[in-house]
Amino acid sequence: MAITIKQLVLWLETASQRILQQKSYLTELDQAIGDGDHGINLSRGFQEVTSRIQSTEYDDVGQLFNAVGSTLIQKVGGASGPIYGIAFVKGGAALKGRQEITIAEFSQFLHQGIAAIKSLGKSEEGNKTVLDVWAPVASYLTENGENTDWAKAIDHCWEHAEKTKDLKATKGRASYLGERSIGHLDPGAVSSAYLFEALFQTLADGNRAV
Amino acid sequence: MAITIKQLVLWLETASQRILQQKSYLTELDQAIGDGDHGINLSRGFQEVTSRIQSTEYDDVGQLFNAVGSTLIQKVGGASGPIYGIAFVKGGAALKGRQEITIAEFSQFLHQGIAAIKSLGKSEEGNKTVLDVWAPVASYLTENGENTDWAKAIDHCWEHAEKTKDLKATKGRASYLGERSIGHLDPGAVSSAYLFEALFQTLADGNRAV
Amino acid sequence: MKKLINHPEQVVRDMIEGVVLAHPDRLKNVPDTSVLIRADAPVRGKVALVSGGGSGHEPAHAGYVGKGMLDGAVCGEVFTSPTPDQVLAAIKAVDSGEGVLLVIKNYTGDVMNFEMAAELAEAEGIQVTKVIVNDDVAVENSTYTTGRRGIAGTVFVHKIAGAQAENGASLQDVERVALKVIENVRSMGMALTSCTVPAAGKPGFSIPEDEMEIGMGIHGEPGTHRAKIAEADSVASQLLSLVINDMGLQEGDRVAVMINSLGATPQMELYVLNKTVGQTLKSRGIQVHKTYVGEYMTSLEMAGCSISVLRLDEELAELLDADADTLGWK
Amino acid sequence: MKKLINHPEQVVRDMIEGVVLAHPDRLKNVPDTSVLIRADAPVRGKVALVSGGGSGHEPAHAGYVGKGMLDGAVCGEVFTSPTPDQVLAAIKAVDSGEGVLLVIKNYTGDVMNFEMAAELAEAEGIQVTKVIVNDDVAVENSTYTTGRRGIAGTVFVHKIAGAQAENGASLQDVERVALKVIENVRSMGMALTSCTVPAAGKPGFSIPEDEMEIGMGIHGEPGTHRAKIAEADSVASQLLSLVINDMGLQEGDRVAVMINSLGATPQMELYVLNKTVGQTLKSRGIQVHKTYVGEYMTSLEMAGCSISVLRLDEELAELLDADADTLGWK
Ligand SMILES: Nc1ncnc2c1ncn2[C@@H]1O[C@H](COP(=O)(O)OP(=O)(O)O)[C@@H](O)[C@H]1O
Ligand SMILES: Nc1ncnc2c1ncn2[C@@H]1O[C@H](COP(=O)(O)OP(=O)(O)O)[C@@H](O)[C@H]1O
Ligand SMILES: [Mg+2]
Ligand SMILES: [Mg+2]
Ligand SMILES: [Mg+2]
Ligand SMILES: [Mg+2]
Repeated sequence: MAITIKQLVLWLETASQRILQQKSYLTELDQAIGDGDHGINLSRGFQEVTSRIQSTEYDDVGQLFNAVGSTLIQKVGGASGPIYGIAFVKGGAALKGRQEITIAEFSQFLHQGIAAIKSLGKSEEGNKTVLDVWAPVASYLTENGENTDWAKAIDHCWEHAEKTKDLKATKGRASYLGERSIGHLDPGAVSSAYLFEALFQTLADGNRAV
Repeated sequence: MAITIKQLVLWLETASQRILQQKSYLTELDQAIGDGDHGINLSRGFQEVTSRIQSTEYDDVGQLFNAVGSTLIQKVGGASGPIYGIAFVKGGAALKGRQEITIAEFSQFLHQGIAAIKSLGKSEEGNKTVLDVWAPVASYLTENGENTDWAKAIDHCWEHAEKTKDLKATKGRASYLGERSIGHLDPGAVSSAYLFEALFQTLADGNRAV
Repeated sequence: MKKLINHPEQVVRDMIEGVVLAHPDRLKNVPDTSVLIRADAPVRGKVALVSGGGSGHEPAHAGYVGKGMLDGAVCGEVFTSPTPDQVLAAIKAVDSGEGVLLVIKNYTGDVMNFEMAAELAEAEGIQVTKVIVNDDVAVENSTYTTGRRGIAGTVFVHKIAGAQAENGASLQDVERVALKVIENVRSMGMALTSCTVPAAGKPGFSIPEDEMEIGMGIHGEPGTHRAKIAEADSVASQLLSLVINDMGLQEGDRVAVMINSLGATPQMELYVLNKTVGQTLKSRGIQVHKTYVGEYMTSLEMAGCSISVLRLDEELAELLDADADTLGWK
Repeated sequence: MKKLINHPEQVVRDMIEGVVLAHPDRLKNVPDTSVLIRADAPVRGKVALVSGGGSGHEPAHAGYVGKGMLDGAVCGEVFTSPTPDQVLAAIKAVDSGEGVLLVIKNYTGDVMNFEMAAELAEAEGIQVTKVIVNDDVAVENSTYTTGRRGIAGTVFVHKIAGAQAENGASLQDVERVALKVIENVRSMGMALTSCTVPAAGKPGFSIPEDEMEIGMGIHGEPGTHRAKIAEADSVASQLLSLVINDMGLQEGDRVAVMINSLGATPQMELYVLNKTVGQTLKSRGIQVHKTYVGEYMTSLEMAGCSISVLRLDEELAELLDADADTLGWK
């Protein structure tokens, strides 16, 4: 099964909508252990992503992801802007010239994005960040490949977002709280879960439609 | 009947206590139509009055009133400091050398104090100020003289304090409110009522004791 | 009451000690008083300026003591005019023989206490002149009432009369420019929240969450009316047009503007207000010579602002621009 | 939400327009950016300094743009680090060819965004050096975490490195003094109330009426602990001893002190705090070279304060005392 560029555009639009809907919720999560702007930041950025990808015809996944990543870098700010942005920019670099990609290639994109996040953020899985959703999602896709059950994948990513509750933050703003960050969801992990949920839904719908 | 200097000292001590007890109430009245410091100001001043008159033996009413007035001027501040203070200083001037005074002389003291307040404050009865208690009290004492019924005098002064509710302030801080000052008691009128209530109680007790 | 203080009755005393510890090079405290004066006072050959009033308006007035502005500030209890003996102590401490100008905000208490002090000082042979600032257009102006209040516009009097004194002008001439400023300055304020006098321990009043008070005084005196809270644009326009109309500002006039925070309102919001103020004045052909944005005349921790406009002529503009070295003026 | 703003999303834009309207003689806005630079930038022959971060900390950082301090400030969204393209625009607008020093407060977002910008600028052939300020002793310092936050002590970096740049020093030498300041400055804050990010529309948290939060960050990040509200004396002593101990201050040391308001806390309370701070330092034999009291690094309308101490040597003291002409430094 291939993921078409159309599906990727639809994914990003869906994800933008979802993040905009959840703006207050994400901001509240950030108020608890950060500075209360995560929902505001990401919504601003993804709204720009939507308007940018809607005003251009893309026939190159690499270009699409680069546009998404650089828009996020230029419009989000804070920690999440560079983190999300760099993942798309660096992860998407290998997909230049492609009009559609395989699941395996998408997992590859995620793995490279994760490496970029780690290098920029000096962070690892377990630090209570976006990585605690991105990494398990990437592994899940790599393992299950074409056989991925989208509904289960959605559960999988939310499980991992939920698990950030038990983690002690050691990177990002929540790390100032130390032990007291335990018991709270990481806002970036939750926004990442919305992002991937939107992907899996899009793919599930696409498969049904096919 | 004569009012002894001892009675006057007792009056001022009682009045100080009463004003200290009513500090919050007077402040609340001032919060409604002023700046919320009348109780604080007067308490500070009358506490100083008490400690000053307790640390000195007075055998001269003029000196006593001068000490009270100048203490108030130096310790109260705001509008009420000069107003109360000048009344004692100027009103008391004629009582120099006296060890006791008649009711008529006391009324005279009030009338002269009132004149001093009017001249300093550029104010008149009806402006919703201390004058709206001082003036009726002075007239009442002038009229009833030795036959004054102290209980009735107390009622009289509270009636007039109450009446300031119906007045529109045209002097002092409450005047900024214009029509909207109507319906509120004037803080200075109420503190004046405490002052004179303490006097009449002292005199009533004194008469009973005699 | 959420305040960083010790005993509420000691707050002014503590503040004064903190000021002197912080700025011994600039300010000294006249012993046993609540008076702060220039470290180099009395300044030989110079007319001295004294202002003051209740505390709680910081940086007014001690923050304006220094070269080119005031020589002394009398710090009354919170929101309470200082007493005549304190004002007298200030006058005596700063007079160099050239006379003293008292800059008084028009409140009954301030006027009476400062006037009493002036009489006492004159009795001691010191030349004293008073000017009374009444810039607040929220209050009706009538000879039958107390008249208008003095609010943030007072700071322009300190600045300009102070510059004239620094120039070596006579007491009469310093008074003349002070009066010129008073004639040409108008202000209008508003509040979003109340404030708490430390010794009172609770807020003086309360404004509902969705309302604001227009015409608020700087001691928590109620304003002209309550209204539904509005956007900065509308608030700024309202305040500004009251000021402009009252002073009859015309196309071609040259002005200085002050956007003043009452305390809790942050600079961010003041500049948002100034966007509207600056644009409005521009569009009306009024030339803004300078704009001052910040805390100039506060009201403890009240949220709100005031807008002041001063009409300038050549002389006032020059004096306004003259150097001044104080903590509160910038 | 009681704020004098228009649309919450437009607040930074509106603020910048208000700033430029107020101070056209001092500051200009790089077109289509949220960057404010010296009106005379780029200054020929001078190393340029750029700082910035989220907005809501006014006067930081645009208030420190001017002669003797910063050349440019990048104003991010409220509490949100600005994006790399904005930082790049600032770097390009102020570079005179002598290179640019970036003064970054140590937050993940700030560090990443500024570093990205630095790389982009270097790719365009501009010499860029970064220093990261981490003065907040409330946060544990460990290489396994994000490390300490940058708070009010940052302003000392602006002042001193800015003075060195104004002296004509090389980029490397400006960096050297900046690092010396960073090594020698520590701060500790506390809050009495919360604050509201305009676009969030409600307070980030809430502190019960009888409590305070010790170690509060300037973006509403929770502090080290909550405690019953205490007298100013006790609060000042607590904050000061954490700072003193952390920096190992000794008898005979010479320091500069900053008593900073987080927004709503009025000057009166800051000076009350300084009474304790000044007396404590005196009694410990520590020489206070200068004390700065006021709003230097705020957190919107939060009530609270921070205390910063900078250990001075001859060089730092001289640079601290050098002239600076900006709106926020006094
Ligand atoms: N070093 C890092 N590596 C990966 N993700 C990070 C890092 N620091 C922060 N994040 C993510 O960014 C999120 C916060 O984003 P946001 O609130 O927009 O930025 P800020 O903390 O600057 O206000 C966190 O919840 C976390 O998931
Ligand atoms: N011009 C005046 N003449 C007489 N009494 C006055 C005048 N102005 C004010 N007062 C009295 O002073 C009282 C207010 O006192 P206070 O609150 O202590 O002073 P301030 O108004 O300066 O805060 C008023 O309630 C009023 O009775
Ligand atoms: Mg955040
Ligand atoms: Mg009062
Ligand atoms: Mg008062
Ligand atoms: Mg942020």
